[in-house]
This record gives sequence, structure tokens and C-alpha cells, in this order.
Amino acid sequence: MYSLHAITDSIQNWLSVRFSPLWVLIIESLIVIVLAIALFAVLGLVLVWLERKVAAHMQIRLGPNRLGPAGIFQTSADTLKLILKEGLTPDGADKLLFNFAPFIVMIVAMLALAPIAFANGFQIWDVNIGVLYVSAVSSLSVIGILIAGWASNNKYSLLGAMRSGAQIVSYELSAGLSILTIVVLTGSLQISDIVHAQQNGWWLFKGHIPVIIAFVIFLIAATAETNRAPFDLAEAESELTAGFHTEYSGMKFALFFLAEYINIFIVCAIGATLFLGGWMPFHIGDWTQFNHVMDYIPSSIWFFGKTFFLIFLIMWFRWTFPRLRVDQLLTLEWKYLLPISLFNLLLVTVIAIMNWHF
Amino acid sequence: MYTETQIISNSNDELVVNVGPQHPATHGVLHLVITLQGETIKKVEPHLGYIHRSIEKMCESLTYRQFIYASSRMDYLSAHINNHACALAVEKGMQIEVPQRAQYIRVIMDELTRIASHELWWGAMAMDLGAFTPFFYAFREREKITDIMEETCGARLTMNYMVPGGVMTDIHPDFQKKVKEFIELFKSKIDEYDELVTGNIIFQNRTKGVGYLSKADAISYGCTGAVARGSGVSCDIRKLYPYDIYDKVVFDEILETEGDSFARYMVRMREMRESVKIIEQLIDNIPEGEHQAKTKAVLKLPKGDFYTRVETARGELGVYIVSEGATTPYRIKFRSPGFSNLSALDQMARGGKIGDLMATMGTLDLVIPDIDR
Amino acid sequence: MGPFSLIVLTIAAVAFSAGGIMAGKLFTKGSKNAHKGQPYECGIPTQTSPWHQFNVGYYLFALLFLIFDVEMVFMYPWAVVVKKMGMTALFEIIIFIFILFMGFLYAHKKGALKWM
Amino acid sequence: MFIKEYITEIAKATKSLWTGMRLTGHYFIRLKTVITEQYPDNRDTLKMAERFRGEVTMPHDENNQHACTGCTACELACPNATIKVITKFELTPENKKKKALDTFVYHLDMCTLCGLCVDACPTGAIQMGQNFEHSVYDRSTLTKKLNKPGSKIREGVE
Amino acid sequence: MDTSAIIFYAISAFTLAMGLMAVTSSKIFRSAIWLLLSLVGIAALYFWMQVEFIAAIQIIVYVGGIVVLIIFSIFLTQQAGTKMPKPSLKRMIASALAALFGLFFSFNLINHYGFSNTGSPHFSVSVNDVGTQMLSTTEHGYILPFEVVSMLLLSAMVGCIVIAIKPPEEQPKKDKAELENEHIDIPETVQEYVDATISEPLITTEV
Amino acid sequence: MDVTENIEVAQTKQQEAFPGRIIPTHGGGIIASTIQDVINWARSNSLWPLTFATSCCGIEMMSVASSKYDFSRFGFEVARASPRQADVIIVAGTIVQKMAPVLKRLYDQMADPKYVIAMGACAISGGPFFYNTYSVIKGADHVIPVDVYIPGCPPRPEALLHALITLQGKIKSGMTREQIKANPIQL
Amino acid sequence: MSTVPLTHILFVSTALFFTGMYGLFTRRNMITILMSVELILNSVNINFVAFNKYLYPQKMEGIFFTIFIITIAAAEAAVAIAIVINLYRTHKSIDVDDATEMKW
Amino acid sequence: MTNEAIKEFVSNALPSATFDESGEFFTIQIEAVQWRPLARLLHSAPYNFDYLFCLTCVDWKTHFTNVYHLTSTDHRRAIVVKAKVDRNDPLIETVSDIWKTAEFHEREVFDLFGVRFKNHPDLRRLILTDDFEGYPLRKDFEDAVNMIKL
Ligand code: SF4
Ligand code: SF4
Ligand code: SF4
Repeated sequence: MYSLHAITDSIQNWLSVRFSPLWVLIIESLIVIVLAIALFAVLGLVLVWLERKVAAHMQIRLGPNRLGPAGIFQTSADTLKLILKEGLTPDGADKLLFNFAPFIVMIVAMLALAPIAFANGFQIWDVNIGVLYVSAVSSLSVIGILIAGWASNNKYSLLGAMRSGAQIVSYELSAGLSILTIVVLTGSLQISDIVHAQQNGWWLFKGHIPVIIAFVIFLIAATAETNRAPFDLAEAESELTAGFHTEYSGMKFALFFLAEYINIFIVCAIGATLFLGGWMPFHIGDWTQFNHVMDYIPSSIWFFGKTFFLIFLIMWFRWTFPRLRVDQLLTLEWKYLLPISLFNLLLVTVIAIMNWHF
Repeated sequence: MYTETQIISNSNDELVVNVGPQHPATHGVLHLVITLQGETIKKVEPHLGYIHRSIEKMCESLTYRQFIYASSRMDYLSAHINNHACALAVEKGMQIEVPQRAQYIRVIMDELTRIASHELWWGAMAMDLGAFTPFFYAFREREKITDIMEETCGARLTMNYMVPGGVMTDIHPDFQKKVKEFIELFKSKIDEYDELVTGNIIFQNRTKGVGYLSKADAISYGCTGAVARGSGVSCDIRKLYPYDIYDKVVFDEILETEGDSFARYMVRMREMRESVKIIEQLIDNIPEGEHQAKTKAVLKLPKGDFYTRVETARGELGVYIVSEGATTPYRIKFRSPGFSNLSALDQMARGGKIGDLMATMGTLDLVIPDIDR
Repeated sequence: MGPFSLIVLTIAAVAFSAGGIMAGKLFTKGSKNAHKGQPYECGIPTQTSPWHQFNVGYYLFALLFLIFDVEMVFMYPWAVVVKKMGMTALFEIIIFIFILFMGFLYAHKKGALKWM
Repeated sequence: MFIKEYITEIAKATKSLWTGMRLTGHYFIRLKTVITEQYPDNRDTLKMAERFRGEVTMPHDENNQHACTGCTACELACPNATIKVITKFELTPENKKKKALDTFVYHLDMCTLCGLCVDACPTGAIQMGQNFEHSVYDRSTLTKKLNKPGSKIREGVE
Repeated sequence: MDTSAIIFYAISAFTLAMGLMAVTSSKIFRSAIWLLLSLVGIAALYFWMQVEFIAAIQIIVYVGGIVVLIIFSIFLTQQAGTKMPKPSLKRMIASALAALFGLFFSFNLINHYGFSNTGSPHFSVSVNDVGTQMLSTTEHGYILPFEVVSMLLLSAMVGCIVIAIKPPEEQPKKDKAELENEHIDIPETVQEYVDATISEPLITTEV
Repeated sequence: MDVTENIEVAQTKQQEAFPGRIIPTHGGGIIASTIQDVINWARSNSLWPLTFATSCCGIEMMSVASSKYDFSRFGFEVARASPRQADVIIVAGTIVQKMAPVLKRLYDQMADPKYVIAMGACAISGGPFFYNTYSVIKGADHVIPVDVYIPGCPPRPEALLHALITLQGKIKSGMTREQIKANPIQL
Repeated sequence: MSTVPLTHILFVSTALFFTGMYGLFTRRNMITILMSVELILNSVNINFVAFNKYLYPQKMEGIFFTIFIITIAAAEAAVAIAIVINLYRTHKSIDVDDATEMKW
Repeated sequence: MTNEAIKEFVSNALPSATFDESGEFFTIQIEAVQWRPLARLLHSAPYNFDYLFCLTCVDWKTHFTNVYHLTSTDHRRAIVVKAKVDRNDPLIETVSDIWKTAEFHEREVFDLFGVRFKNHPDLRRLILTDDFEGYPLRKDFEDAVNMIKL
């Protein structure tokens, strides 16, 4: 298996030989900043483009195809346009908070990137409470939405923000519980531990039906937490025009837009890490030959492949289902997902203790 | 500049929200003033007139040949059927005998229009409920119909094909073949619609028990079309007061008795199948002959008043012409189906959520220019 | 990189957002008019302020969420060690969850999980 | 029983959702089903239906002659006065004054493309054209003169 | 002063400033937001102290839970946009003085106690240890508090529901068939009725 | 060059030529910043329409969105319901006296740069409701400045696409509304 | 990590405590009072963690106390908000003075 | 249910009503003040004209007639009631409590013709703006700016 440790370590060594520790820190920070921003930009562009293409093909049409091959520059044009568009602040708004909200959303999205293992040995911070950290940070994102909705001084925004507040907050529970199933199986919160525990098979396959149930619940909760259809009540277009970001324009709106996609990426990355083994290649029992072939595929490709597969699933949901009503949304969580995932967690615990999993 | 009376709530926890005139779910420019308590709707007050084009006044200065085209701009989704109603009114006044062939063509066109209209409704309603893809599937079939229309009538939406005494031009030679092809295709696609939307659990939860309208209320509000039939009121003009050759074709009047949004939805879905049935019966039997009766160049209706009604995709369209014997009508009133149906909206939406309002409006299938005229 | 990365990432996010907004400000001048600053409400002037009391049933869900959230917090350390500790931990958490589940059932019975 | 109901409910819901996803997935993987026509690229092959009403035209033959007698029947038939027929008096070879077309003004910006004028024209001088690409930056360019400069009425048209 | 110290002072300043703004801001929504940022600052402080677990809990419970709840209750009970009445100047000065005095006093106390100023460089909290100690039934185990917590949460939940749930609103029964049941009394002759109506002054609606 | 004044002049000129009530617009014209090709490229290729359809033409607008014509090929499919995020307002349908203030408000609330397409006879001139109606505005340009006119009743979906391409041409040329009227460019 | 003396951390927590106190004194609005209380609780938490870290690095009692305090704070906040909402419903005001006067 | 029967029934209660059977529907012509009692009568037994499907007004330059098209869903029979309304002081009683649909239709007629409906719950302009002057569907309505005569 390839590991990026060698590369990162050599950079580290090279730097520490040449510069004082402070400078090393600064240079490394700069590298991380540049990488993170680049990742953001590229992810935003690619995901939006992907979504449009997926939507188009499900809807028997072509989708963007006039700018560049298969329209891949379409989103670049959109981004550039959004940057160049006037960023309005309504007169009646709470101007400070109004302009502050996109930053919060962005910071939250960025912070959640920290523990994600993009490849073997490529992780910004392998925090020892990994998944707990991610759920903590993602619970912050509701704040940005609440602020945006309230500060806009617009009824649609406020309604949308309230809805999304209740929604995100509720679905955090079942997301957390399904994350816990994996924690129970692994016995660690650290992302790297979780990935390594799946060396001989992904949890999804090793863990019997309870893990599959947990996976499904996680997917549903992830969709809801990122405000995606069919849970996109916060920006329900046919009800609240544009929901909590009704009053945002230009770059500020683009930041919300981008954050939405980054959040999708993050939850899908977490999902891929927990259930599909992160950057671990696909291994089958003791087919050594096969496993070797799989090992030749770089770990980052595995990671991104899995993540994008989950992203595709979430997009698939979006372009198929009608939206739930707000009370049904909460009923779904409180009456179905939460009891099921609690029960499921106990089941997984039994499996884990009895060592019934593979 | 803006002087529309607005009701400002005095109570503390009520919120007054404007929905429309520019709003994705109002299908045009309906303006609803909604009083909310939390997310629960306390009151819905429709404000009309954002597309009031004074068609009635305008028609007073148009001749009987000309005014028909204005009617296709009213309920543009049932343009043919509107034209049909106007043509029938003039024919009734002048006692013109319409040739059989023209009658067949008219009915086929009507039913095609009905399918097209229902398709659009289906797509738009799914869109209101947040599902985007059905819209595209619906338009795929609808485009087939518009292509057929374009080939025969020369336009896609506002065909202006019916004239007093028949239809403007004979059908295109390919017409029958294409319609049959379309019917075959459509029959398979409509099952897809059921798979995608009707059976969907979310959709059913969103519509069942939502926007209830009792039978008594439906009558009292003068509802027609699918709205009334969803509440169990039999009101299909094609059955009750058949015009042209509707008395010769076999079809069922669709009735559902639940009175909720899902019932209205089902009425329309089943109606599409009925329309297919009607077209199937007619398409092979279009008699030979004239497509248009000989009429005078200048039409003059005798003194008196004439009321004709047809079943558009939305319900009963009445054309009430008061004539003084001149070349132009003295007064024309279009009794539009949407107007009455809309008046029942408040009743239906009260107590529901905002999402319910959208579902209810979706099943009302409002076409605002038809309401405002 | 350790916790320091949090600061770095925050800086990155701020730089990214601020950079974008600044670039927009630099290249685009907006025109001013009387309506621009007013809230959008489908093209109709807003009559009542949205910053108004707002009666929604959401808060009950937030209340319940808070309780369950704390419960989850206790379950994280539990989940880490349960495999190691075996049955004891399982029984402990079953009691824990059972007690809370009682509350949940109570809430359900009281109709707190219904929308208001 | 309660639990059984609960589970069947969930099973049914899952099945209905899966049915929908299967359909969209079906179309997603079949690129053949894409029905998009690529308008500006397919301009050459794009054919309008022959009865398509795109604009009112006045065909001229190779001698720059049209068939309009200036009878204004079309102007009267038009529901919203899109056509303005300006006539002049011409001297016929027999030295009789005869009404003839001077300018045939056509406001494309107002035309509803209903075809009543074409129906009403006794000589078939105007027809519905197939062109639909009329977008302009300036509204005034939409007011057109249909008879070409110097054009004449065709011989023998009364 | 090394980087770590700088970071500590920055975070502390941020936390304190936000806390101060939270208690002085006159807009209640903003006040909640400043409180939130202050709590985030405290979480950052925990991160700095390398107790990531506590930091995460701080964010999950305080920021994701309590503050959201507070914000909801603000929406519910306040004209969130209006300014709150300022406390009287006297009261403000008195409170400030009291607070300052308390601060000075306590800080003096702390300073005089003379804590050892060096922390262990190897301090780290692993969730594993937390879990083990929490669930262990031995002397140092926290199993009893752990189970008691569930009781506490249960009682809090029951309490919340009992207190906060709305008594079911008495809805005026909507009589759908009102119109049908309405007894229409037709006068002896309609003309009589007509005359009776006519004699009243006609109330016309304002146009 | 004061754009506002220009529009007023243009409107008075229009009034002489064309009947009907004109509602004055303030602001209006796009303020072209640095005329750079890249900016214009981005702007012209990312026109997000406002979901605004008043009547029949709106159906053809929906057709353009549908799979057969699919304006997403041009990247137009991100229809925004909020004017703050939209770039182009396609006036699809009749504008009546009661709607005019709303239209104007929507236009005003859009963030710059913003463009207007008048779709259909109604939006250009009142179209079929030109005569003897008391409520129809005789053209959307009586209310807001229009960039591209596309006649028809309703225009075919292809025609609307053509109008969008025309608008792209205009944006790429970097000229203002008045300049382009004065010296039309060839696409 | 050890260059910051314990007293500085304690100073921060004390300052936060008295900021909360100040809020408690000046605010008359139940929700803002609740916010001040949260600040006070948090300052205590900081102390616990700091003491644990600096004085007893091999033990975890401070951590546990913090966890339990956070738990109790959550329960307290939930109940408090419930009371506030109930109070608001009956009195249409959540001013402390009003609440005491009305003696419900 | 024949025309005769209705005729007898109506003229019993309302001797001054006149009838017209020449058109498509059986027509009852009355004065405005008689309308509401007649409406109640028609709506109730035995004929149950419970379905008001068209309500409009015609301006005859000397007077208005309010035209009510009624159907009975039980008997499937339509009749027309034409109530003569004074043009200078157009006033007629509302029937919006009898047929709920009338509420909107009456507002429309008020809006376009200026006929006032006594006791109407909410008689405001429905279609036109509140500051609109005049009643556009009256024959003498002029709007110099917007109306272009052919
Ligand atoms: S075009 Fe035809 S109808 Fe019109 S003026 Fe010429 S000849 Fe007459
Ligand atoms: S097509 Fe219709 S609107 Fe156009 S000029 Fe001819 S008659 Fe007039
Ligand atoms: S131009 Fe024609 S199709 Fe378009 S809105 Fe006007 S009447 Fe309708």
C-alpha cells in the first residue's frame, strides 16, 4: 500500500533542517492553507458540476455541455460570476451578523476537514476523538444557518432557519448513534484506528445486518443534516423561495452554496471512513492475488471513490424524492430513526462483545 | 404606488407572509396572503389581478372570429378546449351545423390537450412537493403532444385551431399515425409516473388527508373539474351535457370520494387514462368529409344570450355571450373553473402547514390567467 | 499537525471567504435604488416585521434533543470500552438506555413528539 | 401487533422509495434515453413543421413581385392591428386609378401568430414564415416592411 | 512567550470579550450569539489544554444544544429585533463595582495561594480511560453517577414535557354542515319579507 | 455617462412613439466595471434566471427547461426564486398595471449586474392585449429596461434559446444597453 | 504548553465568572439571566480542568466533574427554558420582576 | 321538475317576477330587492338549486342586470335569474352566505361593475388595485392612457 507518510515526513525533514521551528510551523501552515483552499475550490466546482450532470442524466437531458468538454468549466464560470456579483446587504438586516454568517458556515465546513484521512498517511490532524470531533463541529453548522436566517430580516429566511435548526439538531442524534455502532465495533474514536480496523474487510460487510441498518440510518441522517432533498426544508424552493439564504447574493450566497457541498463531502467522507473502510482497498478474505491487485490502486483513489459513491447516492435521493413536510420530517426522526438506531446500537454491542462479526 | 389592502395581524404570535405574486409554487402570479401561527396556516387570502388582462372587455370589441384566439390565452394549457367552447357558443348562436369530421378532430384535440395539461400539472405538482425529476418525464411526453399539435395546427401552445363551423385546416396526413404512436408510448409511461410519484410513500404522506374539501363545500364553492370530482361531486360536462361527439364515445366519469389532495391527484391520473381511451375510440374512425362548415365571412349572432360550457382540463368553462345582433359581442363572460376552485382554497388550507398549502394548490391546478382573465 | 491545525484551518476559511467577498467588492459596483435594501417578499412590500414572536413547536424538539444529546455524550466513552469490558458495560448501558427510553415513551405518550 | 405493523410500514416505505430510485437509476445509466436536441448546433438540420407559424411573410417572386392588392382584408382580420396596409393610387395602363399597395407595415412585436390574416387574404399574398430567430436588442427593429423596396404587384392578381 | 502562550492569551481575550459582550449587548439575539462565541472560545481553551474530549462535549452540548435551545426560546418569547431596556445606570455601576470587587478579591486569593505553576507536559485524556473509569464498578468508578445521570435526564425530560407542553387548545368545532343545517325561515309571503328589509336603512359597504 | 438619465430619455422617446403608461425606473443600467473578457465570459455563461413567469409564455419557458430543449446546456438551469441570486429576469408573459410595481421591485432587488429578456408579444408591446384593454402595460420596457426582445406568441423554445444566445453576445461585447441599441453587433 | 502559569488560567475563569455575575445582576430578562448562569458554570468547568491538568495530571476527577457539570447544566437549561416558555405563555412576559409580582 | 312547476312555485312567492323561456335556460326576471328572498327560496327545498355556477353582470347602459346561473345537483336542471339593478345606485343583497362561491364572484362584479353587495363580508376590490378609479366593464368606462380604440 502506498503511504503518503514518506512524502509528508520528507517535507517535514527538509523544512526542519533549513528553518527554525517557528518558520517550519508557518510554512507548514501556509501549505495547509493553500491545500485546504484548493481542496475547497476544487471540491465545490466538481461537486456542483457532478450534481448537475447527475441530475441531467436522471432527467434524460444532457446538462451543461457547452463550456469545455462535458461542460466542466460551467461551474467555474458560475463561481466567477458569483464572485463578481454585487453582494447585497439589506437595509433592515442585522448587518454585522448578516455578513458574519457565511464565515461561520465556512469555518465550520473547514474545521470538519481536519481529521479526515484523505489517503494513507495524509491527514491534517489525527485527533484522538476523531468522530466525536466531527460530530461536534458539524453541530456548529446549524448556528450559521440560524444566524443567517435571523439576520436577514426576512420571513422566509427566518422560517427556513427555524426549520433547519430543528431538523439538523434532531438528525444529529441518529447520525451520532449510527456512528457509535462503528465506535463500538472498533473500540476507538480515532479515525486512523477505525480505518485500520477495517484492514481485512469493511465494516459494512463485516458487521452483518445491524451495521447495514446503521449505514442506511447514517445516510438518511447525513442527507438531513446537510439540508439536502428530500429534507431540504430549510431552502424549500416551492415553499420558502430560497429559504434561509433568500437575501444573500453574490459571493456570500456562493459561500452557503459551497458550504452545502463541502458538508456533503464531509459527511460522505465520514460515512466512507466508518462503513466503507476509508482509504482501505477492497479486500476479500484470503484471495491474496486479488488483494494485491487492489493494493496497487492508490489509497486516495479508494477514498475518493467511496466518498463520491456516497455522494452519488445522496444526489440520487435528491433527484428522485419529493420533499417531506416539516412535521413528517421530525416524526421520521423521533418515531422511527431514533428508536431503531438505539435498538440497533444494542444489537451491534452484543455482536461486538460476542465477537460475532467477521 | 402599491395600495393593495393588507391585513396586518394584531395578535402577537401570528405572522403574515406574502406568497406570490412571484413565487415558484403559485404557478404564475397568484398572490396569497397567509396568516401563520408557527407553521400552521390560520388563514389564506388570495389576491388576484396580477395578470388581469381584461379579456372580457377586449372581446367586446373583437369580432366573433377574432375573440376565439383571445380565449386560448386564458387557460393556455387547455387552449384547444377554450377555443372549442367559444366556437361552440358562436355555433349555438348562429345554429351552424358542424361537420362530423370536424367534431371528431375537435374531440381528439381536446383530449390530447387534456393529457398535455394534466402532464404539465403532474410535473408541476411534483415540483411543488420538491421532486424535480417528474417534471422532466412529464414534459418528455408533453413535447410529443406539442409536436403533434404543431404539425397540424401550426403552433405549440396557443393553437387557434378551432374556428366557428369547424377547424381551421384539415389534419396533417401523419396525424393519425403519430397520435397512435403517442398513445402506445404514453400507456407505458403512465405506469412510470405511478412508480415514481403515486406510489411513493413520501408523496402519499404529503397528500393524503391534506386539503380536505367536503362534498357539500365543493358544491357550495361551485367547484368543478377534478377538484369537485375528488370530493365525489359528479360534474363532468362531457357526461352531463355532452357536446360534439362526446355522447358517442364510451368513457367513465372519474369520481373519488375522499376529498383530499390525493383524491384529486388520483382523479387526474385516472382521467388521463380515460382520455387515452377516448382517443383510441376516435382516432381510427375519423369520418371523411369537410373539416369546416361553410360560414359567412362576417359572423353576426342574433340578439339574446348564449351560455355554453365545456369540460376543460380544470373543470367547467362557461362562455356567456350577450349579443345585441352586432358583429361583436355585447358582453362576454367567461366562467372560469379556476376562479371557483380558488375560492375554496382558504377552506382547504386552514389548519395545515405551509407544505400542505403547496400540495393543495398543486392539486387545484390553478392557471392564473384563467382566473384573472 | 495537532490542535494548531484548527487555527490554521480557521484562517484558511476566513481567507477564502474574505478573499472572495473582497474580490467581488473590487470588481463590481452595485447600483442603488429605493427598493434594493428592502426585504424580498415575492415582490410585495413587507408589512409586518419578521422579527416578531414566532410560535413554533420546534422548541420541544430542541428540548428533547438536548437531553438525548447529553445521553450520547455519555455513550461515546462507553462505546470505546464496551468491547473490552464486555457484558458489564452492556448491562450498564442497557439500564441507562432503558431509563431514558422510559422518558422517550413518556414523551411519546404525552404527544410531545407530535407537531404543534 | 404494534411491532409487526411498525416493521411492515417501514418495509413498505422502503420498497416504494426503492421503486422510485430504480426508475431514476434506470434512466441515469441509459444515456440513449436522453432526448435533448442541441439547438444552436443542430440549426442546419432543424426542421420546423410545415404549418409552423413563425412570422408573417410576403413572398416575392424573382421579378420582385408580390400578390398583394392592398385590399386591407388582412388588416381587418387581424385581432390586434398588427398589420397596417398603406395604399396608394396607381394609374393602370388604361389610365384608371387603382388602389395598390404602398407599404405593408407589420409589427412583429405585436403579432400573435394566429394566422387569421393569412386566412383572410383573398390573393394569398401573405404567408406564415418558418423563421423564429427574431431576438433583437432594439424593439423598433421589429416593425417591418414586408413588401420589398421597388416591388410590384404580380400581373394578373386581382 | 512561545506560540502556545500567545494562542492561550488570544483565546482567553476572545472568550472574555465575547462573554462581556454577551452580558452587555442590548439585542438579545446578538447576546446569544456572543455567548455562543464565548463558549466556543472556552472549547478552544480545552483544546489548548489538550482535553479534546471535554472540548468536544462542550461544543456538542453547549453550542449545539443549549445555545440552539436558547435561540429557539428567544424566537418564541421575544421581539428578537427590538432592543432590551437598558438597566438603570445606578444598577449597572453597582453591579460592575461588585463584580470587579469580587474579581479582584478572588484573584488576590488565587495569587496568594501560590499554585505550582508547572503543569505536567504529559497530561492527556484518552476517551478509553474516561470510559473505563466511568463504567468500572470499583472504588474509583463513576458507575453510580453514570446511572444517576440517566435518572437526572429522565426527570429533566419529564419535567420539561410537563412544564412546556401546551395544554391542548380548545378548538372551536368547525361545523362543516353549518350552512345546510341553518334553518331558513321563509316569511309568509316573500313580498312581506322584502318590505321588511327595505324599511331598514341600507347599510352600504364603504368603497 | 449617466445611465439613469439616458433611460429616462429613452423612455420619453418611447412614450412619444408608443402609448400606454410608463413607470419610471431609477437605477437600472448595468454598471460595467472593468471590461475584461474573462468577466464577461463568466457573466455571459452563467445566467441564472429568476423564476418569473406570468402567463402563457411561462409554459414555453418551462419547455426550455425541459429535457428536450434543456437550457442547462448553457448553464442556465439554476433558476433562482430569489431575485438576489438571479442574473436575468425573463419577462415571460403579460405585465398588467397591478403587476408592474411588483416587476419593478423584483428588478430593483436583483443584485447587479442584471439583465432582462422580454419574451413574447405581451412583454414587448402588450401583444394580443394591445387594444382596448385598460390593464395591460404596453411592453415591459415601460417598467424596466430590457436587453433582448424575442417576439412570438409564445416564442418557440428554440427562440428563447436564441434570445439567450443573443444576450450572451451582448454581455460578451461588454456594451451597455444604449450602446448596443445604437450600433447593433452582428452575432 | 507549560509556559502559561496556572494562575493565568484561573484568572480567565474568574473573570468569566464575574462577567456572568455582572450579567446576573443587571439583566432582568429570564433568558439573559440563564445565559449569565451558563457563563458562570463554564468558568467553574475551566477551573476543574485546569486544576486537573496542572495539579493532578495522572487523575481524571476534574474531567469527570466537568462532564457531570455540563450534564447538569444541560438539564438545568432544558428545565429553565421550559419554565420560561410556560411563564411566557401565561404571562406574556419573561421579565423576572413581572414573574415575582404575579405570584403564579 | 318542469318549467311550469318552477314558474308556479316562484310566482306564488313572488308575484311580480316575470319569466322568459325563449332562451336556452328558463329565466326568471326580478328586481334587485327581491333577489335575496328568492335566492333563499331557490336554494332550499324542493328544488335545491345548490350550485351557483356563474354570476355576472351586464351593463345595459340604462340599468344593470345581475345574472345568476343556478343548477340543482339533485335535479340536474339549470335556471337563470336576472335581477335588475339600478345603474346610478347599484345595490343588491349578497348571497355569499347561501352559495359560498358567490363571495368571490360578487367581489369581482363589484370590482368590474361597481355593483355593491349589501352585507357582503368583505367587499373590496378583488382584481384591480385599490386605487383604481372607475369600473372598467361599464360601457362608459374610459382610460385615455391605456385603452387604445381600434
Ligand atoms: S396581404 Fe392580402 S389581404 Fe392583405 S392587403 Fe394584401 S391582398 Fe389584401
Ligand atoms: S398572424 Fe394574427 S396577429 Fe399576426 S398579423 Fe396575422 S392576424 Fe395579425
Ligand atoms: S405573448 Fe402570447 S403567449 Fe406570451 S404571454 Fe402574451 S399572450 Fe401569452
